[in-house]
Amino acid sequence: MEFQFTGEQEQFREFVRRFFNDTTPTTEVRRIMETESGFDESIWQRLANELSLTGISIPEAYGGSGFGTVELGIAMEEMGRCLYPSPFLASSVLAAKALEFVAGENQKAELLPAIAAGEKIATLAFLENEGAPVVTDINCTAQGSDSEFKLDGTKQFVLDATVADYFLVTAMTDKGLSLFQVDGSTAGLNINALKVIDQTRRVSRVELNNTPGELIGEEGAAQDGLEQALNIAFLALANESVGGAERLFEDTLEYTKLRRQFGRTIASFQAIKHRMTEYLLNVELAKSAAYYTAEAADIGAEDLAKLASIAKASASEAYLQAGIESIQLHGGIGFTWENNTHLWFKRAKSSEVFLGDPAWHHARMIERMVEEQAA
Amino acid sequence: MEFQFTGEQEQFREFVRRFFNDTTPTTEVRRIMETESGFDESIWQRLANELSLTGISIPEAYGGSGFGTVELGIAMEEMGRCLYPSPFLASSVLAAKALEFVAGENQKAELLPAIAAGEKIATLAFLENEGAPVVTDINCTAQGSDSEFKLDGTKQFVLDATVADYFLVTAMTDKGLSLFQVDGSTAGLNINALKVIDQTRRVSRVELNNTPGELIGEEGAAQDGLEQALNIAFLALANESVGGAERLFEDTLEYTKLRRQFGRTIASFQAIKHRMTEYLLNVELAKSAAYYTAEAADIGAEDLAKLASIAKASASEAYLQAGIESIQLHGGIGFTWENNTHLWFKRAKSSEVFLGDPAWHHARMIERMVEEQAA
Amino acid sequence: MINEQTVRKEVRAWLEEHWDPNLSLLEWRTKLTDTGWGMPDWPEEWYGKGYPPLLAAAVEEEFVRFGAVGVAKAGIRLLAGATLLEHGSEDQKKQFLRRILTGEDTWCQLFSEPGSGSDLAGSTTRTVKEGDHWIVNGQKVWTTSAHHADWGLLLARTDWDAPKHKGLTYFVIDMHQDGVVTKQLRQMNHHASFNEVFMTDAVVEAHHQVGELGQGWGVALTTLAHERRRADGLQPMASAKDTEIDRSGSIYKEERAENDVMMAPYIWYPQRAGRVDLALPRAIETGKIDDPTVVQELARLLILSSSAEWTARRARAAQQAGKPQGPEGSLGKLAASQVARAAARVHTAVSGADSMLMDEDSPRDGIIGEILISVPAVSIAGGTDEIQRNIIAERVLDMPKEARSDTGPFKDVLKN
Amino acid sequence: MINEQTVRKEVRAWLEEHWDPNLSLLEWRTKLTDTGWGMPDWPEEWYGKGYPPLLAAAVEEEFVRFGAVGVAKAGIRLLAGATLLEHGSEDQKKQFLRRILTGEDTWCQLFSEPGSGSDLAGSTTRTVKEGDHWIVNGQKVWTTSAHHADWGLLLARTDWDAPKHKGLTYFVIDMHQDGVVTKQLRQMNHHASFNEVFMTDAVVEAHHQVGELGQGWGVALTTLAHERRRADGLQPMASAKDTEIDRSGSIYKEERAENDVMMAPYIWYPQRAGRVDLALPRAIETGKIDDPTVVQELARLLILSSSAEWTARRARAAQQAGKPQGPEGSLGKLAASQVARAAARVHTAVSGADSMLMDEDSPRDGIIGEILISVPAVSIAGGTDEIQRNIIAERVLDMPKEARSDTGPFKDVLKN
Repeated sequence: MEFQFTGEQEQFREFVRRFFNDTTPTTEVRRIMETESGFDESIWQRLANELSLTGISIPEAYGGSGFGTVELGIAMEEMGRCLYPSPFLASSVLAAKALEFVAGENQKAELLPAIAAGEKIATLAFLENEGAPVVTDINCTAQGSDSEFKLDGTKQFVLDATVADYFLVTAMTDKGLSLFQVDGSTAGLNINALKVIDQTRRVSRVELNNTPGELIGEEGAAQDGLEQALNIAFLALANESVGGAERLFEDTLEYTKLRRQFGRTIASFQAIKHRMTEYLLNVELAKSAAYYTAEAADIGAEDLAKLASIAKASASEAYLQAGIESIQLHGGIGFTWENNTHLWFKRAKSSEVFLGDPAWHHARMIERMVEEQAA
Repeated sequence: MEFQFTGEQEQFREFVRRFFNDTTPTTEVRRIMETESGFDESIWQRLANELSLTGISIPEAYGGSGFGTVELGIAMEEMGRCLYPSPFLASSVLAAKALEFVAGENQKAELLPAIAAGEKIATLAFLENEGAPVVTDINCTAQGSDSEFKLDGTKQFVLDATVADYFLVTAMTDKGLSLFQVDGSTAGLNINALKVIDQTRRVSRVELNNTPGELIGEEGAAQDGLEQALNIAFLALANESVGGAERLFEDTLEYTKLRRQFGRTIASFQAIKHRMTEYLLNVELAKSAAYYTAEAADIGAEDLAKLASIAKASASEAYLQAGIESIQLHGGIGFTWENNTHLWFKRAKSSEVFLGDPAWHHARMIERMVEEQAA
Repeated sequence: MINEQTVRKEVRAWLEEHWDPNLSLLEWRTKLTDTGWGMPDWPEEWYGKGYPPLLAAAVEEEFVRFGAVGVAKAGIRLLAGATLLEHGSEDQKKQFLRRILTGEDTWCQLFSEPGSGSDLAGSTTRTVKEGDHWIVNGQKVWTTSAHHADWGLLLARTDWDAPKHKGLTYFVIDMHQDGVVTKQLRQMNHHASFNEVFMTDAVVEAHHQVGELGQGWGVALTTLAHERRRADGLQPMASAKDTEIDRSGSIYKEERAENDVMMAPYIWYPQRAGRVDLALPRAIETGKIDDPTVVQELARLLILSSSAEWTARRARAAQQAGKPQGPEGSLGKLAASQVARAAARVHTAVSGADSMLMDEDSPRDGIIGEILISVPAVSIAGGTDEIQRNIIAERVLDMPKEARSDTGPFKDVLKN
Repeated sequence: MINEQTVRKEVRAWLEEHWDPNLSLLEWRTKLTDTGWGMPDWPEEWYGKGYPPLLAAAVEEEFVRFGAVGVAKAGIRLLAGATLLEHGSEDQKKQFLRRILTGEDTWCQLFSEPGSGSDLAGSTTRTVKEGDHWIVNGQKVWTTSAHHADWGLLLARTDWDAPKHKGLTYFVIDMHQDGVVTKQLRQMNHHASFNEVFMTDAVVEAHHQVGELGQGWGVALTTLAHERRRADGLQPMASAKDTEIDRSGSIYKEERAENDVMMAPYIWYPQRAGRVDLALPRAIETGKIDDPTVVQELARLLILSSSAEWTARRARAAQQAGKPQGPEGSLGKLAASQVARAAARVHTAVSGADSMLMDEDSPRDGIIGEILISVPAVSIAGGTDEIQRNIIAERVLDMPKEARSDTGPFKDVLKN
């Protein structure tokens, strides 16, 4: 472990930050989030063409940039800072990683380049019921053989379903957990966009009713690959969250230094000073966990599952706490629509429970640690 | 519910407080806690003779004062304030209430007057293993019939065992949970005084090995009565705890107004002021729960079990928090032996886990509420 | 001799004789105002009976039991009434008090400003005398119901050379004039309960100055004291089971319609408070009651909210018994913040990923989602928790006051 | 050219030639001191080699790998050395530095006083010049190892008319004199790691004044900076697997004996920190690992402690790379407090009613009990969390400094 970013990585961060400063100021976020799709095609295309960010952690062999997880984490962190509303997590992380770890060679060669180029948007439809990110223990089924399967069931909290070109759907076959590609325009696919608290992150309920799907990888052999993909998604979401938390912290610190009450800035009140130090600690600890886990993924750490849960739980709690604290320190203005704080608060609320809430990750983490001890 | 103390109750409190101010200043607590028994016979006798406090909530028919639970709560609160080290909780609450609710008429007439008069010290030996206050699910057994039973097993965390004249011991017979009186000097009774964090509250491990015991009440019929007794014990301990917490709060507030750093009292620092208000809130909320529950017991509230768990859990957490906060606000001096704060901190630590820790009471409380909902 | 017994008897007899659920709201309230039964703790010369608070509470209780409608109390009206009663001129009392009680006028409170949310005395609304009226320029915020108020209670600066608290004057301002523009302020939970009020060369009649010039802060404290008493829930409450009373008379319909308007800004307040009542039912209906982690959080929440309720009742009991107020009376707001936050945690844990949703996709018809984005307001509205802690530390715990940086002429304070 | 490679090679070669585990500790350390290998980052004229910190760290690493004993570093010795190196006179350096490194003298730090625990500059120890020496009267506290120290670093007031920070002077005081009495201070956890030191007409030689008259605060800041660097764990660390090295030589025995004495005050420090290492094993051995409530608390603890560790390593990595220090470098103490408290909660939850017990009746041979009564010290020792928060807010977050009430002549400050 290096515990610090290389010069190249720092430059990469600067580069990405500048891109989002230019393309996605908060006014733009507000505009996009009020649109029906919640997605802006032109920024996405620039992201793909100018930065090649859509393929950042897709191997070069499949048209991506082949960067490591640390760079993916940096990109997510910067998107979290500016609250960039896009199907990046859905397509370039969840779907791309699911394909990377589950699909066969030909399928990867066929599907990944279009994701890397930002030409196709894919999403992973795997959550059911309460939305806990369990890979197995699902109700969705698929029947058929070879390339001809029919899927039945309901997927919940499917990210960016309304803008996805296709879905990667988990389902049980006779042979076990399998992954299928389902075209977004297929008949028998019912996409219900859900009303969400965080308008910058859209989810849908997707109903499959005898819907045709193409098998990805081997039948019954999707579990391990999906779990690998999820670990990357957990840490990506953690990095996004610490980016948002840090931005909230910076904005709030600045606000306390400007806002005057009783003839002095509120930053001069000791109670506020002490709270800002605890706030800082909270954010820095979560950042350390997110950074460490990204590094660990790149060196192939064996305990990545545990670390990814640590990063996700820690970032979720830190981000939500940051949101609560920031609104409070802004006072009445922090509760208004015009003030930007609530946008991050709502992302924090969404990120807290999406892909497993802290309690779920706590339990998963300790389970892994007990296994480690036993081994 | 009245939500306030009557004039008589306020006077009673004044009276009890004055007694403890006179007899049990902290210097005296320190002297007693360094003795082997941790018990001072002369104060106990004055408590019995001058205040009749040892029989405060024992019915008049059995030689007690027949006061209500509110008065018992006041007495406990005052003992908690001054940290009075004595077998009051063991003998006048746990044992007396167990007898009141389990024993037959003759046994009550025989045993309760001596407890009320402070002539005999009894204690309830019912905890096993991890010390959770479950009445059933025990390993201790009794065999025999009529007045002639032999007991086997180990009781844990037996309060004031080394000064008790006799033990009320729970054990399973063929007919179910039963209560037995076991003389403190009986052969085959092994009392191991345990090393404790809180030297003002002593507990022992008591081993019974074919030890003779006399049946109290009916064989196999002790459960309900014991649970009633425990509810009173929970709320008594809660009231004791809020007394201790309030005393810590008052002493700490006073200290912040005296202690100077950087040319001003530490009470003038906003961070300290804000923390003292949260500290106050913490203590007042727990007081309300403890007071309410005592009142509820006196009007025979049906949900007493739930309320007693609320009071116990709330008071345990508030007291511990008060201890932690008080040491912190005293700074280095608060960690020294000479300073009194640690005495209450240790009592808080002991009270947190004695008779069920907060998590145990939380679970019990919700279980009762779910039952209420279902009914 | 007047005692509770005789008063209760008297009011019941009067209601038996006069109550008619088919009167118009205005007719009935006019009757109440004229007889003094509407505000019995107000003085006899001003539409009351001069009763002590306890007797007035008994009267109110009888009204509720009887199912009789009272005088207009919703919104800022009673704060305006209480303030004018104490500080208003004879003419002002004549002009305003009666129409407050009959409900003919509605009021709003123009205290907070964008630059002085917690620091009300920091008002920079500029007020200059011109002949027999004042010209007002400035901006107010967090003003409930300003968009339909007839009159406003205005705190504004009339002297910039005086120290902060000494340069303020208190006025009544006519809200129906071109110089006063109100704009609803949208909140992060999509509601709009408050207004911004822009005053541009707005006019206040000279005889609508309340209290002495430069003494406005003292007058405002009266308004705030009544507001806090209401917020702390320390005013007597009474309730009757709805089912016991036949509410088919036309007056009830009129009252409900009035209530719907007056209460509109507050419809999300139960959600803001965290809807503790839904916590256990939700845990049961989702099956999360079997999750020990949820059980612990739920227990903490219910303990907190019960204890807060019992604490408030201790305070009320002490107040009713005429005892000096203990610390328990000032903790309600801080406790409410803790309760609401704990409730949001529990609802999130119980609802899992459904906590991402709102409106019809959120559980319980959107209530859960509304809770999650409304709770942050509890610890801010009506004085932030931070201000509350200052007040408790200084007034209840008698800890030293914060060193002030806002003394001296106010114009210099602004330059600090 | 000196680079890490060549230095490592050189030190290994030197050790190969000179290391003898059967030398006495004093003989070996004398050799280290004379050659400069003991403190390679000290200047060449003062027992060092003038290496930059990175090279010195490499040397230390080689010593550890080789299993060679270093110069005397435990206790206050290195703080004394660093302070004297920067502020001491030639004579003082000559008298003290060498015997610090060889371990012949031990030291203590006399800064804190009963009335100025967090506020070190508030010292009221009275120091008056009489001819060629100073007479010292006052009381110090929180002094580790004072009872066996040869010399003390003393901060005392020499001018009562100067402002607080300007009236202090820094001295070296001989601890072996009648005027200096030390008394061990018993703690709530039954240990006695600190001393009170009473100075009654104690004598300090005039030539043992360190730095200028009235400039003592500046000198003390040097000592404190070195202390903090050590506390933050920002000094390079090196370790070797014990098993790799044969430690049968007599010098190891002597070193262990020295360590036992020097480390005695600190034996409970691991418990003070909460013994996070025991949390999971205890949960497993008690079966509480099956209790979901415990699992949640345990997870929170382990996340907190891992994150704190990773944060410290981020800070160290940045420091080693010569980058400007980010906020992560100053958070160690606050994080440690949170970790310790969380650990106490977990140990309590896991041990249940056993948490009432201590010594041999407490689980793990009394360790659990000792944790529970030692943890409260973490957030106090070495500067309370409150002081730490002030420092971070003002220095890291650049928030305004607290208005001072302690300016002007110090004798007047005392009367405030």
